This record gives sequence, C-alpha cells and structure tokens, in this order.
Amino acid sequence: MIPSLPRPPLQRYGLGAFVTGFFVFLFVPLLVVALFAFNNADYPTPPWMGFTLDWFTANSDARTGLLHDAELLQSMGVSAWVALWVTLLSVGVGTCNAFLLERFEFPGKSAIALLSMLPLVIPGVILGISILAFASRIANFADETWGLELDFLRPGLPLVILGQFCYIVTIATLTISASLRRFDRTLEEAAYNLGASRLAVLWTITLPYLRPSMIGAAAMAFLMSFENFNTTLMLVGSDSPLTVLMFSRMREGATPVLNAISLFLMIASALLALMLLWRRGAQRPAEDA
Amino acid sequence: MAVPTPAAGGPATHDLDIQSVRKRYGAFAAVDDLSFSVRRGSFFSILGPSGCGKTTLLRMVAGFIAPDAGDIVIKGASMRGVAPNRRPVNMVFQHLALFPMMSVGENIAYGLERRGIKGAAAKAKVTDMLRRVGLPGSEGKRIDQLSGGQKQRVAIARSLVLEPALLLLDEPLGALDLKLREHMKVELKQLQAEVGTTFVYITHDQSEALVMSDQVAVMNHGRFEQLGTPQQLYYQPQTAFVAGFVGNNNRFEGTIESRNGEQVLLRTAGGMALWSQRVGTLDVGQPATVFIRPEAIEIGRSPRELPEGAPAWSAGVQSVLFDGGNSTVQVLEDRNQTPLHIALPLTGRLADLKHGETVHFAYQPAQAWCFAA
Amino acid sequence: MAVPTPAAGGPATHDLDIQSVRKRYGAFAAVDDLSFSVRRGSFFSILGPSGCGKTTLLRMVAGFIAPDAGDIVIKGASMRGVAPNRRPVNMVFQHLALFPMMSVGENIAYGLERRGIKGAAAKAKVTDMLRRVGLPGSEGKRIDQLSGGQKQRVAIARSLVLEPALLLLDEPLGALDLKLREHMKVELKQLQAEVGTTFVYITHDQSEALVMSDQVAVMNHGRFEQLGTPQQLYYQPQTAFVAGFVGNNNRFEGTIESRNGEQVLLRTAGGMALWSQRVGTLDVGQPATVFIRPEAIEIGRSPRELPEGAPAWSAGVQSVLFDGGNSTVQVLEDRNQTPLHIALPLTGRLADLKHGETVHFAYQPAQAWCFAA
Amino acid sequence: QDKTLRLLTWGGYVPKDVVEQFTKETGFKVEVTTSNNEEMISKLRATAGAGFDLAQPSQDRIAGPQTEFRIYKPLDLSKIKADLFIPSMLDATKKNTTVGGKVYGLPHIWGTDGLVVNTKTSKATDYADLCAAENAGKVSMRLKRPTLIAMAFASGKDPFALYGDAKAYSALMDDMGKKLTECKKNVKFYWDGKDQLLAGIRSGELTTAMMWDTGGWELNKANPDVKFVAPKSGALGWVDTFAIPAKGKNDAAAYAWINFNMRPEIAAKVASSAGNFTASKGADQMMDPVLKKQFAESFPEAALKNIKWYPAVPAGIEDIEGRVLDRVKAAQ
Amino acid sequence: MSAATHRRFLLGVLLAPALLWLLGLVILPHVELLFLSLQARVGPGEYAASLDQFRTFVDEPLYWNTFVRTAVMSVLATGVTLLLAFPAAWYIAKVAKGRARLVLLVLCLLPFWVSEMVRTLGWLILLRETGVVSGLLQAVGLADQPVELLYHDATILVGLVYASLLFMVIPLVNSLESLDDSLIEAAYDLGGSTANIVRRIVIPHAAPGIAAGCIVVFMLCLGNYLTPTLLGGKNSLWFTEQIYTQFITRFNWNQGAAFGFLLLFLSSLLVWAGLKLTGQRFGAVMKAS
Ligand SMILES: Nc1ncnc2c1ncn2[C@@H]1O[C@H](COP(=O)(O)OP(=O)(O)OP(=O)(O)O)[C@@H](O)[C@H]1O
Ligand SMILES: Nc1ncnc2c1ncn2[C@@H]1O[C@H](COP(=O)(O)OP(=O)(O)OP(=O)(O)O)[C@@H](O)[C@H]1O
Ligand SMILES: [Mg+2]
Ligand SMILES: [Mg+2]
Repeated sequence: MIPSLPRPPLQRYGLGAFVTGFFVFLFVPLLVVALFAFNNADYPTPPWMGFTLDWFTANSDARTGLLHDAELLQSMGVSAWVALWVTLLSVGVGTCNAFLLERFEFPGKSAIALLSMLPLVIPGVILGISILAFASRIANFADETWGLELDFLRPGLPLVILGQFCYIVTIATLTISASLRRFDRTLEEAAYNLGASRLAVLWTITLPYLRPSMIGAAAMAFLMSFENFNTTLMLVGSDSPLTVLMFSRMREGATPVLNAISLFLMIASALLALMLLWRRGAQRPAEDA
Repeated sequence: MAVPTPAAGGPATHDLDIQSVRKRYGAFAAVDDLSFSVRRGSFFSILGPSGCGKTTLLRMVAGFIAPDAGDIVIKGASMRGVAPNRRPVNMVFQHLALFPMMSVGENIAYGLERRGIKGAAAKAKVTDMLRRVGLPGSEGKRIDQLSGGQKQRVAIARSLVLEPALLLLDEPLGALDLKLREHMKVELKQLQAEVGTTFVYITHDQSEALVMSDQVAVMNHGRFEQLGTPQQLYYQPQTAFVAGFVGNNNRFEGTIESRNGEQVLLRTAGGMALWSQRVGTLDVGQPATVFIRPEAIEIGRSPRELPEGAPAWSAGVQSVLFDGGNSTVQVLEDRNQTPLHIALPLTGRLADLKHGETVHFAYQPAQAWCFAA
Repeated sequence: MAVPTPAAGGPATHDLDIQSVRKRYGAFAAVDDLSFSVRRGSFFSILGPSGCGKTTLLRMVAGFIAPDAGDIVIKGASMRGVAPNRRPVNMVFQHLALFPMMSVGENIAYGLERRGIKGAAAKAKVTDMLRRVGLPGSEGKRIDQLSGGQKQRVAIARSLVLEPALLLLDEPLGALDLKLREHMKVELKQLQAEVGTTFVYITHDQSEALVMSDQVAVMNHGRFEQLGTPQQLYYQPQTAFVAGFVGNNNRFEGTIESRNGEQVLLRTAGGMALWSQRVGTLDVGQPATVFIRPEAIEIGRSPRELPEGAPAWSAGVQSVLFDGGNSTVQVLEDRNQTPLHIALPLTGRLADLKHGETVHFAYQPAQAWCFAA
Repeated sequence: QDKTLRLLTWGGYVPKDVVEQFTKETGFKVEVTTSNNEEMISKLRATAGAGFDLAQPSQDRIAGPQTEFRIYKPLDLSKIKADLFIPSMLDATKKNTTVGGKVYGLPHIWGTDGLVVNTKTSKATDYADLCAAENAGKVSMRLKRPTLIAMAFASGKDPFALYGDAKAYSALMDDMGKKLTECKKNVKFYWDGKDQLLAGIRSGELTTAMMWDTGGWELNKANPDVKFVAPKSGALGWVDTFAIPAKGKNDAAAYAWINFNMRPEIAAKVASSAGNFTASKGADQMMDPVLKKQFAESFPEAALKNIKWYPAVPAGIEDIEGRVLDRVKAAQ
Repeated sequence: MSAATHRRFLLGVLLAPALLWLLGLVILPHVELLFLSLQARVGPGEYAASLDQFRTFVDEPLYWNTFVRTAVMSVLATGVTLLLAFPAAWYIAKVAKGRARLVLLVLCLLPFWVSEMVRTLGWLILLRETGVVSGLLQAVGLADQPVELLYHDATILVGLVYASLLFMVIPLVNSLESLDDSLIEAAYDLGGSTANIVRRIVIPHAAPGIAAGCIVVFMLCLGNYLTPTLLGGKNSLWFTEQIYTQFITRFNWNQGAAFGFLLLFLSSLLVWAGLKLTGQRFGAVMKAS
C-alpha cells in the first residue's frame, strides 16, 4: 500500500523487486539490440563475434555502415517527413476538435465525440486497408470518368500521412481536449474584460495555456507516426518509411546496421525524454499551483 | 416589501445606472426588473444568498450577459450593444483569473498593451500601480510565487491600472482563508478610499458587505430587498429577509396580540409575549415574526443586573459558545421553553457560565422588529 | 515559556496519553518531545498555525506515522507497533475521504463489515448512527448527492459507528463555507456531548477551538505553548504567542519603565505609557510586549463616559469597521500617533462614529498582559 | 523533367556500382524499392500501375494479374536490343507474358527452387526428404505455392499439366495439403524472409530447407558443407522479367535500363550480385567462377534438363492454393 | 444577432475539418470496406454483389479458428498485461515521489518511442535457439542443449504483452494518481485489509482506467501484425495476417475486406460486452485513457 501505511517487509520488498523486474523486462530487449550493433558479424543475431564500429562507419562492398547506408538514411528522412506532416495536421485538427467538442453545443455533438474516439480502437491494419480501398475507388472513379489521375490517392506518402493522421489526431484531440477542459474560462473573460479582442484573447491567453499540451501532443504524434507500421504497411508506395524498410530488410537479409539504426533511435528518444524531463522540471512549480 | 429607491443625486454624479434590467433563464427570473444607481466614488455592495442573481447582474454590467430588457448606463452612456472589451468597466473575478503564464508585471500590463500602451509608458504605470497596492518591485514574480492576499492585490491592480469608471468585484475574498479575509477586508476598503474609483462589490458574506461598503443592496430572488448604508440595514431592516440575513438574530413567530402606537405585542406558539417595533402595516390578529439581535438582549445572573423598566425573563443555560469577544450563550426560557441565543458582554463578565445555571434577560422593544409573516 | 501540565486525574480516566513523543524530518522537529493527556469523554482541541505539526501529531496517534521517540498510550495500552487498523481510534480526514464508490449506508457499514459485523446487525447500527447524526433514512444516497454539512456528518458517523475510544478530527470544517462552518461548530459540539466519545480535534481556526472544546492546547513549532480551557487561553494567556494567536489583540512593544507588584509600566517607542499585568518574571529595563484586547478597551465620545480611576487617552477615528455586533473602530492615539483598534459596544451606541471624530478610551491594567519580548 | 527511374525489383538485383555507371551514362537516377512477386503485384494493383517506372515480376506471374488488373503496359519491342538476350529464353518469356497479342515481359534473371542441405547432418536429395523422420524439427520451407508444386512433382504428378483443369488441380492440391500437414511436425518454422532461413541454416538450427539456389550458394561460400541440391524430381525454374507498369512515367529510362542491364558485362555483375544467372547472351563468360563452379556442382547435366519451368499462372489457381496453404498453417 | 452568426460561422469552421476527417478517413472508408466485402469476383476485373466472402468465413473452420484464437490470445495478453502493469502503475502513482515518479514514467515510455520493429528484433536476439537467453540457460546449467524459445504461443504472448505494457500503464497511472491517498488511509483506519482496500476502493476507483487500458491493449493485440508474424511459430495464426495475406499475396481485396470487417465487428462486440459486464461507458472510459 501507500508509504504512509505500515507495509510488511514482504509487501515492500516484493513490490520493489517486482518493479525492478518490470523495468528489466522493459529494457533487456533494447539493450541486446544496442549491444549487437557492435557485433563483428554480418548478421544482427548472436553469437557474439567481437567488437566493431563497422555498422556505423564502414563503407566497403561487404559492409555498409549506418552513416553510408543511403537507403536507410533516406528512409529515415521519409519517416521524418511523414511524421512532420502528421504532427502538423494532427495538432492543428486536434486543436480545432478540442475547441469544437469543449466549447460548442450543436446537434449530433455526442455522436461526433464518440466517433472521434473510434479510430483508437480500430486495428491499424484495417484502418490501412479501408483507407486504401476507399482512396483507390475515388482514384479509379476519377480516372475512368474524367481521365483524371489523382496521384495522391494512390499508395504513397500522402496516403500514409492521411492514414496515420486518421488515428493520431484522435490522441491529439483527447490530449488537447483534456487540457482545454481544465482551462479556467474566466481567464478568457478576464482578458476580454481587460480590453482584448476575441482574437487577442485566443492568441495571448488560450493558446499559450494550451501550448504545453499541444507540444505534448505534437511529440506524441511525431513518435507514433515515426514508429507506425501496421497502417503504413498497407499504404506505402515507392518511398519506404524507416519501419517498412526495416521490415523488408529483416525479411530479405539484415545486417547489424539495423541494430545500429535502432541504437540511434534509442539515443534520439532518450535525448527527447531528457529534454522533456528537464522542461517539466523547470515548470514544476507552475504546475503545482 | 420595501421597494428600493434610487440613491439621491443627479445622473452626473452616478457612475452606474441600472434601468429596469431583467434577465430570465427559461421561466426563472435571475434578475427581475431591477433599477438602481451607484454614486461616483462610492463602495457599493450587493449582498445576497447564493443563487439570488448577483453574478448575473454583475456580468450584465460587464457585458458578458446581455439583459433581456432594460438598459445599463455607465457614466451617462448606454451600454446597449457595447462589447465587454469596449466598456469602461473592469472586473475582479471570484478566483481572480490571473494569467498563470505571465509574470505579475505582464499581468498588469496586459490591458495596457491591448490599448496600445507599450514600453516605458506601460512600465511606469505598472510600477506605480504595484506600489499603490503595496507590492513594489514584484513585476518579475511568477503568479504562483504570490500568497493569496498578494494575488488579490495583483488582480485589483490589473484592473485599476486601466483606470476604469467602475470596478466590479465578484466575491474576490471568497477563496481566502479566514484570517486573510479579515485582513483584506480592511485593506480593500482603504484602497478604494485612496484611489477613489467606484467599486461594485458582490458577496454573500454580510460581514464583508457591512465592513467595506458605503451602500449595501440586499438582494433576494433577483430583486433588491433593501438598499441603504450598513447601519440602516443592520439597525432598521425593512423586511424580514433583511433582518434574518444581515447579522445574527433570534426569530420568534406568533400572532399580534395588541398594539400600542408603533409597538406591537407578539404571542409565540409557546406562549411568550414580546413587545417590538412594527415595520410596515401590521395589526392585531395578524401572524408575524419578531427579530431580536443576540447583542440587543441584556443578560445577568440576577434580575438586578438588568436595566429597570423592561420586562425580564429567566432562563436556563444550555451551552456557552465561548469565542472570546464574540461569545454567545444558548438559553431556554424557563416558562415557555423558548430557545434563544444571547451575546455575552465583551468584558468577559459572564464567560464562566455553566450548563444548567439560571440567568435573567431583558431587551428594549425599540431594538426588536416585527414583520408580517 | 509555560510548560504544559497534564490535566488532573489518574491514567484510568484518560483515553489518550502522549509521552515524550517526538518526530523529526531531517533536522526539523515537526513534533518536539510532547507530553499530554486527554480526559475521557472530553472535547480536546489542538490549535496552531499552519505547519506547526498538528497533522503530524494526529497521524502519529492514528498510527500512520511512527514516532521517533516516546510512547502513545490509548486507554492504558501502549500503541507501539500497533498498526492503524488495529488501534481503537478512528479519524475524520480533512477532506473527509468518503468513499465515492459506495452509498452512504455502505460507507458507514464499511468498518463494521471489516469487523465481521454483517447483515441485520450492521444495518441496525447504520440506521441508528444515521439517526444520531441527523440524517435518518439516507442510507441509499450517493455521496455526491450530499451537501457539505451532510458529508461532514456521514464522515463522523462512519467513524463513530465503530465506537472508537478516541475520535481524531483533522480540520474537518476547513473546506466548508463560512455560514455552514458556524453551524457545524455548534452541531459538532452537541454531537460530542451526546455520544460522549473523546474527540481530539485539530484546527488553525481559534474560533472553532474556543467554541467547541473543553480543553485547548495551543501548538507552535512542534510544542505546546499552553494547555487549558478556552477561557484560560483567552483571559490568561501564558505566552506572547498565545496572546497574539488566540483572539484579536492590540500589541505594543517597548521597555518596562517601572513595576508595582505584578503590574508593570511599559513605555512604547512612540512614548505611550501602558500599565499591565506581567506574565512570568519581568523587570524594569527589560524589553517587553503588551497585549490589550479590543473589547477590553472602553471607548466614549467624551472622557466622562469612561470608568473613573483608569488612565484615559484621546484619539482620532481613522475608520469604523461596522459589522453589527462585531464592529470595531480604528483610532490613532493623539499624543503618540499609536494606532489601536477598539471594539464598539454591542448596543450599537457608537456605530455612527465618523472619520476624524475625537474619541476617548481607557482600559483596566488587569486586563492587559505583558510578556518578555 | 523525369530524371529518375523508379524501380520495383528484388533485393540484390541492383548493385551500387551498376547504378553509378548507369547514371553516369544516361543521366537517370535510380530509386530502388525491393519487394517480392506478391507485393509487386498488389502494390501495382493498388496504384493501378502507378508509382513505378519498371517492375521485375516473375514471368509466370504477369499474364494472370495483367488480365485481372491491367497493371502493365505492352512493351515496345522496337526499343529493345533483342540480340542482347539468349534467344530461347526471350521467346519463352514473350510467349508466357503475352496477353491479347501484346508482350508484357522480357527475361532478366533466372534461377531455381530446390533444396539447401547441410550435407554433414542431412542426406536429403528430394523434396520428399523434407518430411523424412530423420530430419524432424530441423526442416524449413515456405508456405507458398512453390512448396505445393514441388511436393506434387515429388509425388510423381505434374501439377503444371493440370493448370487448365481447376477441379483436378484442386484435388491434387488437397492431397498435397494433407501431405504438408503430416509433414508439419518436421518443420521448425515456415520461413518467410530469406534472412530468417539463412540464419537458421548458418547456426545449424536447420539442416534441410526448400529454397532458391542463390541462398544455398551464398551459404556454401561460408560453409562448404551446405550445398544447393537440385532435387531428383526436378528443380523449379523461374525467370524474373522486366515489365513496365501501366502508369509508369519514364519509359525512356525503363528501356534504357533494360538495354543497359542486358549488356553482358553489366548482366554478369548483376547476376553475381544476385547470385543467379542471367538471360543476357554472353554474360556467361564473365560470371564469377565460384558461382559457375557451384552451379556445375548443383546441376549435373540431367538435373539441368529436369528443371521444371513455371508456366503462366492462370487466374483462380492461386485461390485454390491459398486455401490449401491456410489449412496447412492452421493444422495442429 | 451578429454574435450568434459569428458563432455559427466559427462552428462551421471548426466542424469542417472534423467532418472531413471523420467522413473521409473513418466512415466512408469503412463503408467502402463493407461494400467491398459484399462483392465477389465473377470474372477478370468483374465483380458482383455476393455474400460469398462471409460464407467463406463461416464455412472454412480455418478462418473461424484463427479468429477465435486471435481473440483468445488477445484477451489473455490483455489479462497478463493488466496483472503486470498494475503493480508497476501502483508503484509509479502511489509509492514513488516527485522526480522519481517522473523518471519512472519516462522510463516506461522510452521503449515505446523506438520502433516496434526494434523491440521485436530485441526479442528475436534474446529468444532464438542460439540466442542470449538460451545461452544463459546453458551457461548456468539449466539446459544442456540450446533451447528454442521462439515460435511458441507463449512467445507471442510475451511479445504482445511487451508491446502493450505502456498502453496499460499510462491510463492506470492516471486513474490511480487521482485516487486520494486519504481514501486508502481512511479505509485502513476503519479496519480494512490490503486485499479488501484493493477490492473495494482501489479497483472501483480505477475501473475506468482499467477498462480504457484493457480496451486499447486488446485492440492493439488484435490488430498486431509484427509480433505474431515474427515471433510466432509454424502454428501461429493471426487474423491480421489473414487480412494481410488476402490483400497482398492473394490480391483478393473482397475477402480481405470481409475479414477486416468481421474483425472490426467482432472485436467491437467483445469490447461492448466487456464494458457492459463491468458497467462502464465507452465515452467516459476513453477520456480516462
Ligand atoms: N446559464 C444559466 N442557465 C440557467 N440558469 C442559470 C444560468 N446561470 C445562472 N442561472 C441561475 O440563475 C440564478 C442566479 O445565478 P447567479 O450566478 O447570478 O447567482 P449568484 O447570486 O451569483 O450566486 P452565488 O453566490 O452562488 O455565486 C441561479 O439560480 C442559477 O441557477
Ligand atoms: N514527510 C515530510 N517530510 C518533511 N517534512 C514534513 C513532512 N511532513 C510534514 N513535514 C513538515 O512538518 C511540519 C508539520 O507538518 P504538519 O502537516 O503536521 O503541519 P500542520 O500543523 O498540520 O499544518 P496545516 O495546518 O497546514 O495542516 C511542516 O513544516 C511540514 O513542512
Ligand atoms: Mg456568483
Ligand atoms: Mg495539517
């Protein structure tokens, strides 16, 4: 139980041990992946053959390190590009949705509120195929009827972006709505009362208040987009995002460069985490108030 | 019911004129055809129980709610169709509504900036305003670094810096704890006297209204029951509601048994006979209610301690609510078993009363009020 | 400093004995070597400013915090090593901690069920308890359907139904609004008198402590400053802290100029000379503080209204804080410009004082207290 | 403005130096997406033939999808230097990929499906040995159509002959399904990615697997005990082709790539990178000698003759196979 | 009044993106999916309305079995995830204090910021016959020959649980954090035992969070593609894999659509039943997530 209640040692150490085990369970797979990025073998799997940095730096016929693997680097660029758009769209539309759901009353609102949560419980694959099928139908229709080639409705990055956006915006909506719900509306009235126009109120009061949750939603959206696989798989065209490329590499023949890129991802996200922690730490007193 | 009369003085001396304003929510009238004026430079309070329509009224003045009927005139100009951000009034909100993402200085400068006052001019005003509310040099502080009372002052400073014709305050002390509230009451009154801005203050705490105000309106069910100085409300209540709501009171119900000029004799169901001042028309045989303030009753261990001439009763002490200078005693009148509470003398003379002791009490009929029930 | 003396009576008549209990957080002593006893069936309050260690002390009694040293004895049994759920005490939490997922009846029956009392027996007890706290028939209500005062009563009922030796209450009225708190004060006191359970009540609101308690301990910095009846604390404060914390007071600092038996003459920096009762050893030349309660000062428009014999001063009225029976006036003593506040007579005789008027005041040195500074 | 060639192909078919040379010569950049037959088709199907300028499906998988989804353009044979191809292969491929009188595919790389065997620990010589008791738990295969067809040949049937007769083919496949179900206990896992299989054999977890020749030879380089064995009942021969998607935007580059790739010296480079053989005439002489040696070892004259080349897959066949494969997978 | 028109205009502006999103990416695609699933191929490139696809699902025990298996495994994984996540969430929400809590929470998040691919790769390295765990077991003498830990149902379960932990921990932490410590203290003070407090106070309070976590995790498991395909054995059948197969290797979009639709429908049914059984409401539950 909670620390203020006497806890029998069994409970106390039991819980401690469990939590330790829990985090070991969480991190061991990552650690081995990181470790085998330095394995001097051509395959991303045991046995351990000695230490090497080849999988980061090599650029020979036999081995291509992360830094020289143009395909991998490009796919990372593709992922980042997709994630960027998904983030922008999700946060933008998510903010609109939050205002819509928290600030307006209109017929059918509860239906829209419910619907907007649905994408969270639709398996990613199904989201992918349904969007694929629907987009194909429109594209085929346009092609057959008007001879119009709607490229963006064919598998490719625009569709990937739409597919990921479709459910990530739900998360952004939930996050920003929660924050907007906690927002004390008298702050807006106060600003209005102090002579601010409606636009100035939004710009100087409401949006700054929402900023932390928007940043949080953006970070979440970026990461979720970056690591999405299920939906993306059904919607990719000729440009592969990182996850899809890694998947095909894993099937078609992988080298520890996969581990190397994994390590890179881990470090990047750890840095992001540190940054967030640091920001949160700085904001702490403000939040407690 | 006493109909409130507008305060004396021409419109030129009034900062606020409320003219037959009404606001309904469905069939329910939150503010019911209300008219009154607030004299320039005065501290005007609206006192009433929760849900009586105070906030609705204030928000209509601020412009957040449009009245269904009637007009609101501020400094002689009708506010019909004027948006809240264009009205010469500012509001201090119940929970202050300080902007947590801005520093103290930024909070106060916010309204100035919206008017296009920036840079050194704004800075000077902010500095001056902070000095006036007793927080010199706090510009850089974060809102969460302030104590409750300091926040209070910043909220007021933020509004005052815009030099509004009218400052509206919606129970701004409600969230503070007891000691701080006592302190802020005095401070707020002084501040108003210094700056001279007209304050319209709403509260459900009668002590706040009495201590701070020049004029108090007692509101109930969307209407004013009485409008007057604190002393008028306290010593000459016009309605039973005001008598019951403002200050503590012993309340007795019964029928009028006889009348002598403006004084009437009420007989309670228990049989106690009480003389009191009648308010309004009231005559023998009518049901009525008598109010006697605990501190208007004289109490003593023996009847000899009581002033002569007035009728006296004996009673048994139920319990002493000792609270220093505010101590009261709950007694049960011996003959009719009527419960009363009586204030104990400030001197602490009777602070040692015990349960079961017999005491004697009396009161001046001129200090008791009788209203039609 | 006055060391608190345990109340009279052998341990058999005590429900709670605190013996040299201490709790430190790092170098900071939250509760500092405290000893006291609580008489069976009494209403015992611990009054102190925020952070003085009240909650820490209460939670040690309940068992949520283990003391670093000392022992807690309840009904003669040492509580060392006894878990909170095995102690014959129950606690009413500051925010009540009613279980929102259960109905009122289930809340009250929770503790009974844990003791294996189920079915009709439990049901009867719950019904009876609800009746006793004035909520008959509310078993089926949801917690969020109750008003603040009703929640209060359910929380107390939930603890009382277990018939604890001791009921601990941690500022249970803190969250209520003013009017309700006034009302609950009286109700709680009556309830305690009826059920006869020993109450240990902590609060930082002196009025609560004074009104309800048989005994009050004033706590500061982890220690008791004084332990006594409300009247003792109010009229015979033992330390400057108690004099300042309990009730309102005028406070004057200066040096002792002369002594006459137990009375000393203090000269303030402004030059005012005040006679008062000394507390503790205190002699000529020492710096000291004098406390005079606002209601211990007599005030009148002319010196003739004052009692004879006592020294009198004249002063200018600064402002009248009219609050019905609790009105005070702030004055500035003419000669030394010393500010004071003085209670106005209950009769309302001086309620019409105006800013700038001259008044005269006097006090009995026997009602003023002087402490070493 | 079309300066890139978007190529949908197999892993290993596009070595870096070849791309560099191509870019130098023609100015076209090459964007490579690696894939497999099914994914190539489904991708092109979803895009209705857009998104890529050149694809490389196997020759047997062109006619069917083309009829169904119309995802390719007919080839303009006049833009092809026909003399760069081995004539017999060119003709066979053209024949198999002709729909409505138009040719849709040209041969590029060919190879076979057979057995990869660790000769130290397994004595397998035919597909049936995959199900032999002695190899229990150390065997892997794909749950794809080649496995069914191989099993059919191993039991003495000619599934290709039944392509036209859906009913008979269905019955045959049901039998093979049963066979594979019985065989299931032998299987360690059904492989899906090449890497998974190679790792299994390399580590010794597997001794026998049904796989392409190239995988066997690749393993053979590191461990001489592992060999690619042409099964007794015949290796399955496939030819990967060049086909131009219906909405390809850069046909010029596509044709340039085809002609460039079929140059013997380029073809040889590609073939050795892929570990297979090429339809380019004259590339033979320039092949990696090791590969040649491995080929000779795996394919004695008789085995070479016995290669069963996939004919074009008629529509509907894959549904039949699919259901059988699903059942195998589901069987306990 | 102009204020009202202004508001209506705003409502329109905010409603537009929401409707576009919900209609264009959620509703219509699923209608299309339903439509597709109700068609069957009758000749090359020709389709006609038919219930064949659903008939196949009913007639072919394989698909039915796969579905049941997927659902059962998902329920199992959800249960295990809940059991593992609850104590960890309890520790984070109630025992850890201040910065430690924040750090633990971020530590929980970290593995999920790197791609699912990476995590799966980690498990592959750990669990394969020649992998790390097998090696360790041999080294400490618990096994005398390499142990194959991959390709079992239990492996899938481990993978699924691992992939889902975060999505359980976060809603649990959120709902446990909102449980006032004094409720627990009060229950304890009234004589409650740990087990009783958990049952009567903690679980009822955390119920929306538990339900939210369970729904999300269940859906994630059901919709997972990577874990069952990469970690699952030769018997591993996963319904998303069937959908993928129909779409990608069989080019049979109609069948795939039917499967997709069935998955969606049946999983919604399960979630609905779960919610009904525990007396929760979807909207409230999703807000807790
Ligand atoms: N938007 C609304 N719709 C319907 N009724 C409302 C609305 N706003 C207020 N009311 C009702 O109007 C009455 C007056 O509300 P108002 O907020 O003015 O009361 P108040 O005097 O400020 O009370 P309090 O002291 O509790 O703040 C209340 O009974 C309230 O229920
Ligand atoms: N766990 C802790 N660690 C460190 N210091 C603590 C801890 N708990 C309490 N304190 C300190 O001990 C002192 C006494 O705390 P306690 O809560 O008992 O005060 P209190 O008298 O109940 O105050 P309040 O009226 O504000 O509730 C405070 O100064 C507080 O900061
Ligand atoms: Mg209000
Ligand atoms: Mg406390």
